[in-house]
Amino acid sequence: MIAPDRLYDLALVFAFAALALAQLLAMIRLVIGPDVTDRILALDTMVVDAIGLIVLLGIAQGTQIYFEAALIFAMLGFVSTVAYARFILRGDIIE
Amino acid sequence: MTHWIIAPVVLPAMLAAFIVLVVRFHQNLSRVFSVAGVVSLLVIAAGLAWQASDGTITMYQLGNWAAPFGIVLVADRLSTMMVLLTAVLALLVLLYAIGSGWDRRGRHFHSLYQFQLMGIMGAFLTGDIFNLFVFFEVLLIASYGLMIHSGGTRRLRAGTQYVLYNLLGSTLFLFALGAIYAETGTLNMADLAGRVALIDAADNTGIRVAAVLLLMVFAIKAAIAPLHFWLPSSYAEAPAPVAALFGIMTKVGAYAILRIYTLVFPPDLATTGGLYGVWLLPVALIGLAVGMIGVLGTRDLGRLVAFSVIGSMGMLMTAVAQFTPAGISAALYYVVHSTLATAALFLIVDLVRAGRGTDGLLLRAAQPIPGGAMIAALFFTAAIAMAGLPPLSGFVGKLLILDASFATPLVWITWAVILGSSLIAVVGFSRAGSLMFWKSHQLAGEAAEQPRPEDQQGARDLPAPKARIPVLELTAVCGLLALLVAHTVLAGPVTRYMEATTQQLFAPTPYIRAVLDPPGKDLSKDPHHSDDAAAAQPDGATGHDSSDSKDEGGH
Amino acid sequence: MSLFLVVALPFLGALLPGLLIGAGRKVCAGTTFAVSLTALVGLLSNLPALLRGEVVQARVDWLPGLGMNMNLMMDGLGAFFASLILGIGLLIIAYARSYLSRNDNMGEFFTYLLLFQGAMVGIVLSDNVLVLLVFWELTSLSSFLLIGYWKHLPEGRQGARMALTVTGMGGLAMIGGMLILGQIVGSYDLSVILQNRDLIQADPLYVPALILILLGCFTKSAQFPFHFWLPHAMAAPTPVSAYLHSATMVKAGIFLMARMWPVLSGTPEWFYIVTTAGLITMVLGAVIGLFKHDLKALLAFSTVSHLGLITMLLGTGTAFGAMAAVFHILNHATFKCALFMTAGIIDHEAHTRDIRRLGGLRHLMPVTFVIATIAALSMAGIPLFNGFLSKEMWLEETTHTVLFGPDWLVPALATFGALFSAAYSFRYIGHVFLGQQRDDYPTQPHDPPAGMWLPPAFLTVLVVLIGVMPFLAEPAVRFVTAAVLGGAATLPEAHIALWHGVTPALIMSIIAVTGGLILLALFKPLIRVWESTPRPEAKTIFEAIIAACVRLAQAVTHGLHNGAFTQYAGIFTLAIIAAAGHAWFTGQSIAPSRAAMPVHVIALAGWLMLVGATIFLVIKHRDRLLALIVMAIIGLIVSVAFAYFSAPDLAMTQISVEVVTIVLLLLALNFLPDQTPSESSPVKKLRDGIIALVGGAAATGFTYHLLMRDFVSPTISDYHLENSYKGGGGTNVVNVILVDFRGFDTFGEIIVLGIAALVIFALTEALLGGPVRARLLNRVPDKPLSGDRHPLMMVVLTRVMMPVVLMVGIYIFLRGHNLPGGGFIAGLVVAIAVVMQYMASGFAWATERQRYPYHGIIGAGVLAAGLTGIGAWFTGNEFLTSAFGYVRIPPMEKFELASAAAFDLGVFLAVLGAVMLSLESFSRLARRAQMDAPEYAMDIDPSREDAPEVSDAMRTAGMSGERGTDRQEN
Amino acid sequence: MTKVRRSFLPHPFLTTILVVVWCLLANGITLGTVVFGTILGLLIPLATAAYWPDAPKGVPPAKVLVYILIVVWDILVANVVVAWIVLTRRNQDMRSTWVTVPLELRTPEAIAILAGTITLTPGTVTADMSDEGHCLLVHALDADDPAAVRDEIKSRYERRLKEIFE
Amino acid sequence: MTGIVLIEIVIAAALVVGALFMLVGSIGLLKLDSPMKRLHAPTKAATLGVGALLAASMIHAFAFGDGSLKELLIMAFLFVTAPISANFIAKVAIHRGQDMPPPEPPNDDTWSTLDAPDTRPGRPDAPVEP
Amino acid sequence: MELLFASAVGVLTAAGLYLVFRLRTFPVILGTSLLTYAVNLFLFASGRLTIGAPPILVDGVTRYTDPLPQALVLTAIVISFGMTAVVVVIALGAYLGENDDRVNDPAPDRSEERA
Ligand code: NA
Ligand code: NA
Repeated sequence: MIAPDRLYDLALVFAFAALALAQLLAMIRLVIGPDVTDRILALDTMVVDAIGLIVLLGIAQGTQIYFEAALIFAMLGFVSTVAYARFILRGDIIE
Repeated sequence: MTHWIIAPVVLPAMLAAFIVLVVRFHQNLSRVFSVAGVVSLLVIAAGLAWQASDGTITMYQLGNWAAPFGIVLVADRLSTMMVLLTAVLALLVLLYAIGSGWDRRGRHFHSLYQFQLMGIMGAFLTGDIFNLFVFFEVLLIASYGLMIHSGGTRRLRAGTQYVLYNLLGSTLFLFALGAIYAETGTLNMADLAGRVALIDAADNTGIRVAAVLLLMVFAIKAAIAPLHFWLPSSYAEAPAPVAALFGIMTKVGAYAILRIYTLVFPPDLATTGGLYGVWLLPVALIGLAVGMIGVLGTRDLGRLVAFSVIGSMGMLMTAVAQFTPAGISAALYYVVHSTLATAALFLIVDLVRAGRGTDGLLLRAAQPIPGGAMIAALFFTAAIAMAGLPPLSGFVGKLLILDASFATPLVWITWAVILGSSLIAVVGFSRAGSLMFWKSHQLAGEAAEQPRPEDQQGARDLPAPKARIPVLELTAVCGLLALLVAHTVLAGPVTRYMEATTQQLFAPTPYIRAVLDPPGKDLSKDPHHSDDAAAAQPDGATGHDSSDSKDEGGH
Repeated sequence: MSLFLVVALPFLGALLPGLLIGAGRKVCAGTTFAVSLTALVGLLSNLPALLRGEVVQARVDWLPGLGMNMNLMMDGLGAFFASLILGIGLLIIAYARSYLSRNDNMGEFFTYLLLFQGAMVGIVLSDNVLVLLVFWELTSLSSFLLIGYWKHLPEGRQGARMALTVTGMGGLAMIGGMLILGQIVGSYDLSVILQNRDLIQADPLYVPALILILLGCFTKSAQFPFHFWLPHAMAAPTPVSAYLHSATMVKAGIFLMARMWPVLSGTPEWFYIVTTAGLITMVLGAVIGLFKHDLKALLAFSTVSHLGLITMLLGTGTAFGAMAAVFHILNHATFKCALFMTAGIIDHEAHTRDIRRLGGLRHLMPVTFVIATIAALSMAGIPLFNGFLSKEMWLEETTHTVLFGPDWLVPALATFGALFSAAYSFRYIGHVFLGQQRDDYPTQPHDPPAGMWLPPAFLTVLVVLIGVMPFLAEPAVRFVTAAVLGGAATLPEAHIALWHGVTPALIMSIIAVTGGLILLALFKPLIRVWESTPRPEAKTIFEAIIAACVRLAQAVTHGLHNGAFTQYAGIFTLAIIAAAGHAWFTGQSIAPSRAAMPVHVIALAGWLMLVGATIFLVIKHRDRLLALIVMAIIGLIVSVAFAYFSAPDLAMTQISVEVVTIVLLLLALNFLPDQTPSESSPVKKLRDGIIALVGGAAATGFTYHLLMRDFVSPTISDYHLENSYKGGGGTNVVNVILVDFRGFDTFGEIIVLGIAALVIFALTEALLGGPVRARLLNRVPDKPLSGDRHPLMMVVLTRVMMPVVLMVGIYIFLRGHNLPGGGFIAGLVVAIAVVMQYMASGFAWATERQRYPYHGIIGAGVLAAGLTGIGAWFTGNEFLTSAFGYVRIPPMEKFELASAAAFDLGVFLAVLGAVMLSLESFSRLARRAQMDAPEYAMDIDPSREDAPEVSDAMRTAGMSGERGTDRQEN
Repeated sequence: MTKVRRSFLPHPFLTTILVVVWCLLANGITLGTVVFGTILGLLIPLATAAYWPDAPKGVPPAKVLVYILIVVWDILVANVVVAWIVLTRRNQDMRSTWVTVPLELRTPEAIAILAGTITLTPGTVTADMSDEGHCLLVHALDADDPAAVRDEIKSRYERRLKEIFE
Repeated sequence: MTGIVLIEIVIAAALVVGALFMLVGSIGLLKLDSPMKRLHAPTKAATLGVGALLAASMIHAFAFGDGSLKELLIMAFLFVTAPISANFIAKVAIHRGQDMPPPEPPNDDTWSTLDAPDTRPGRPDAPVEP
Repeated sequence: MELLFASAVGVLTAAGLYLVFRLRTFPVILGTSLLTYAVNLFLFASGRLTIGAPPILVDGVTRYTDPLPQALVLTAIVISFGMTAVVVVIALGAYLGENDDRVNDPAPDRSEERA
């Protein structure tokens, strides 16, 4: 039986590793594409994963300081996904 | 405490913002405010220069934070001289811009002009190296706007390259600053001087690279070969008043070299000793040669002047690179000369451009232009100055530099390049002048079909087409030339001033003391609390340490 | 009269002709004459003192630091030359008054002439070699203007440029020489230099100085091999040729050799260089002169020849030679000037200077004939004319001169030259005036008005007077010679006399005159031989050299500055790598002082992603949209890295800026091609790749080096951490640094942003006002477009999200002083909120509902920040000094009020305004023809069931109705 | 009266959301926070009123709460289901298909919520809307019967939304 | 003490669940074979993944810090924006014909994305002859 | 960790330089952006790398990372954003004028153009 505090640390390590792997897999999708649709999707995923990472960072360091950063990532990730999509759909993203 | 030091920075900035906010739709009001601002700037600059002329070094702590923790401005002889030179140039060029109507050919000319001045003034006055970067960026971005003022594909194309090149330069500047901070842990120039000296000579690679990277940054600004490539097209394509004002921008680079490499990395410093001495003089000479070869090799009058700027910067750096008192005071004399001469030439070339219309500035004959004799005479005068022929200040400057180079090991090469490139410049300028101004008479004569040259009566002095007399433009040009004459006639007192300035540069202790150890500053008294607030809240901030910081952290 | 005034008068007077030309030619010429006359009188007023044995001086400091002072002195030599310059100047002015035609700009001419005169007087009266150089170059410049005076003549322009180039080159060389002399002696004062013969001649730099100074003299005085410019300067109006190219300017080199004679002469170097050059020049000029058909060209080569003669005399280094030189300078000035004037008269009257079209003029122009004959005979060296006397002295001197071994060489060559000299002199008389009168002159010639013949007549009177009564001139010559010798040699005993008995010189003279007559008799066959002989044409060679130089300059200039940014950037990179590498490898370093941090799994993944994305970007950069997507990913990783390395503010800033940048780039990409063509060859790619990798390796190494070392001294940021709360009232130290410790940086930074927006706006205006406008309006999208510009879901979401995001922006602004955030990030967040609205319903729709001018927001932001800074002045503090305190408004808890917040508000506004103005500008570019602002927020709205498609009628109705009622009640 | 209210409180619901958001941001419910949040909650909708010209009529809070709970539950289940499918099912075994959902809803806000709900819940993504807004295009990751999916959407979500909004 | 242990276990569980869901999202992104299928994985799994992590963060804050509900805001944000992002990406997929063509809408002409603007004069996207 | 960081700076620098050497303005601008990333990271690192010590003052905490480089990088990010925006629009203007987005100017001396 693993000690509970050890379990917590392990969970953190696991979470970091899983997120790192998730990011790398998304990165692979970005590289292989094949279409720009997939790449936008990969970017969108990576932004969400990055938010997860920042949250993890906050938990690991026991601080709330990164909260606004995560919030802004969420806002801006959305805006950039829409911007790329609008570019493909309409060319002019703010027409 | 005097707030005058900061006026050359804040006044143009506030004025520019005011013009953007309030009078951007009123061209005439913009002009009035712009001129009034520059005139005030000139008065303030003269006051500062006068104040510094007895060797006083004035320091200004922004935000009342002591150096090296906050940013300081420092007014010594060198910086105030540059500020004054900028103000003088700015006024004359502004008159030209208004007279020629250049300011109306695009939007926001006056705001950008004021911001440009703010950047230049800040760069001359700041005593903090990162703040210098910020002011470089201010003056650069304003220069981008001014350079592409009124648009046009050719100008935009040149502008793209100009901006891209300077983006590389700015990147390099940041690399250098990062290295300097990583090595010394400070950004204040006076503080740097002390800390660089502390660096262990056995572990000096970092600071050496930093010193060289920084020098390269300034070399870009100063258009020293082989980092001058941004200059020809951007100066040639820039609107004339802008190009004329840009005359001072290359000097910002030279100023920064003078400042940093006498204060922070002086030539006798062991850590960085013998570092740039090896190649700065050769590259300065290469720049001089390349510039003057360009004067001969170009096919366009605008580019010709641009190349002469490169040449004159090479000449200037030849003097600076010696890092001797004689060399640097010669360089300072040459700075003033070259700034005024460059500006005059760009403005005169614009008069030619305006007269030639569609014929442009390509070096070839065209029909005589209105007021051609007058413009030719002005060009001749300015070209004499630029080529360093007597009797104008270019010659005096050249003699000073030649005389100073006698002390360097490379004296013969230096002399050969200086004199040889002078000759090339003479040939280039005379060729251009005779093509642009004299050959038009032949064209006119051929048009009149006179068989024998000496009988080409009609061709000798054609009645020039009537045109508006460009009063403001001529005022500006003649003003610049008159200043050149004054610079020549008063060479004695001027060089005495420059020698004293050089002495101040070579004995930086008063500078460092003025910045780091200012007299009459009581650092124990903390000014950063308004008395009212402290009184209203006796348990408030005054006595706080960081232990109860969380209380106020809400919003 | 002070020497200053004598020198200054012509310069000051130069202003008058140009101004007075309006008052008429007579006034103009009269004024010029009066100026010269006054200067001459002023000069002569100093004669008594001079004759008393004093050296007249005038000194004023100009640039004492350099030793360049306006010191003037007049000794015999100076007085002699100055009188010559001013005296002949008077004659030239009188002559030119008649010579110049009504269509010549006389004011301009006399202005240049007086400038030249002043410069010449300056040269001969200078007591400071640097000042002398000033005047020296001024003669080059003024003569450039005078030679090119007839701007319509290509020969004039070319001649002027050639003269300027050659004499300018000499002048530049002389600068070097004079500076060396000054360095040797320790003073640039001529009177001091002249005292130091031994010092100078013993110095190792004597020879370079000598060569450099002689280069100046030879070019100015048209000595071989620089003689070729002088004939081409003959394109100038004849008064110019007479003045500059016979009497004065070309004598400046001679003058200087005479001036420096005491210190430079007497060495083998001096002797061989000067004598040889003089002798060659003398012979060459004489031979070529004979075969020239243009009167002025003949005279020009004759001048070259005579200058060679004088040079040779100075070169011998003997006192007698110097005396002969002085005497010949005087004589040559008189007869040659007169001859040029007669040539001008003939040209003026007969409208040709071609000897082949002349002849028999003696009956038509008797006065001219007499003048020309006397002067030409003097030139030929016929007794009773002054030329004979000095030529005899020269021939005498040659017999004592031994060059390169054989003692007959110099006399023989001299006789040979003298023979040709006599021949061309006779030709000038014979082929122009004698012989058959012709009926095919271009115009029927006759004697000119008195104004034109009186000046040369006056000179011929001198020719005869000196020729017959040499004792009149002898005291002056001896006086001047004494000045030349300057104590370096004693004045020779010899006297100037018509008859010295049968000397070798006399025999040589007889041979020369007889031979000259024979040569002229054989002229026809000789000219055929001459013209069939191939010989180098100096002008062609010179022009070829210049053209080659220009081509070389063009090749260098265009090769280096070829407009290729790619090349510039490559050179930039290599230069930096080289310089930094030099600094690195000449420095020393010791082992790292810090231990490396362990690598965390997430850091490794981040590194892999960053490197992977970057490489992928490089590989796929030609797909521009893909490149932008990858850029966003790199930005994302960098932001996360900032957060990871304890920089939450940076993470937030980086990601916000990233998104705004991407939006701007996407807006731009809409106009640009979607693909970058592959243009570089594999070799170029490899080259670029190698440079890039070297740069990257250098960056890696340097970064690693710095990261592994501790600070040498504690950093200043310890103070910031310590005082952020106490002195700055905030716990977010980064923000306190930004708005307080280094608020001035931030002030500059928001100005940069504001300027950026203004530039973008101004450029958009310029584009829309220019030829690009039509193209923009009629642009066809370059790819298929989808329907549904403003999707329902997005619009609905934005209605809720934008206010929330605005609130987040306000929150981030307010907390920035104590926690991550601040005005800058808040500005970007709010800007992005507005961008969301733009993306939902379109720019036009959103802008119609929003009327804050973005210019105003920028201006207000900068003013707010600046005024906050200025506010500190009123409490007696420095710009940007902050103040803060804690306020409690019951019943709320206390909160902080800081002036830094007002500054941050300025930052906020400037950032917001700048971003929005930039977006607005892009959007204006994107507006195509017939694109109207939509009436509705969303394209498809089922609740708007029976509303027809967007139509103009509805549009108008909608506009007139209550704005915003875009849905029927249902 | 309504007009007066609209002129200073255009979107009471939005104001409520904003006050809650402010309290969440400030991380506490103190008097100062609430007062300040309310001020902002009133000012911001006023400043942005032009962008949301017309709000839907008032919504019954109880029904909204029920709807939210259902959706949250569905999301939890959906995620597990989708995760299971993603991890276990081979691509060719997935019966992914398009589903068209004819709409009875007309209020844009309601349609948007429906579309969002579809995307957030089991194996379905709202892909598009028909050109006049009467139909949603939904993509199902693994569905034997598109009609069943459509019916479930209509009965489980659209019906409730129609009750809330119309 | 046991309370803290319990909380740590809860946090650990939330962390593991959240991380797993995010990983599954990325696995799906990589594994699934058509753009529309791929769209399902990350937009769903990632939202719940971040949600669980945020829940862990909240619990952590309440247990060891000042307590915080801010995370709800991020969660709300992601939940609200994810469908819109998905909608746009799906539109891109449809527009670019990346998946099987959608069926005709039963009661309208076509799907809005496919309602490509025509180029007839007077229409917003129509070019104008110069 | 330091080596990872340093090599990341190096990779960004190399990629940035490579793109700067391309022939069209668009990749060149991307290249300058990459260089900006590189230099911002470098400048950031001049305070040395620290994990878990953001410079936000908290009671009882004494370990903070160096805040000054962060402030400098913030300034640098903002400035380079302004610069990028300007160069994008200038390059766009040049492209719209000539329908050519080459970064190299074939006729800087204008002789060919006029000939
Ligand atoms: Na002769
Ligand atoms: Na495009």
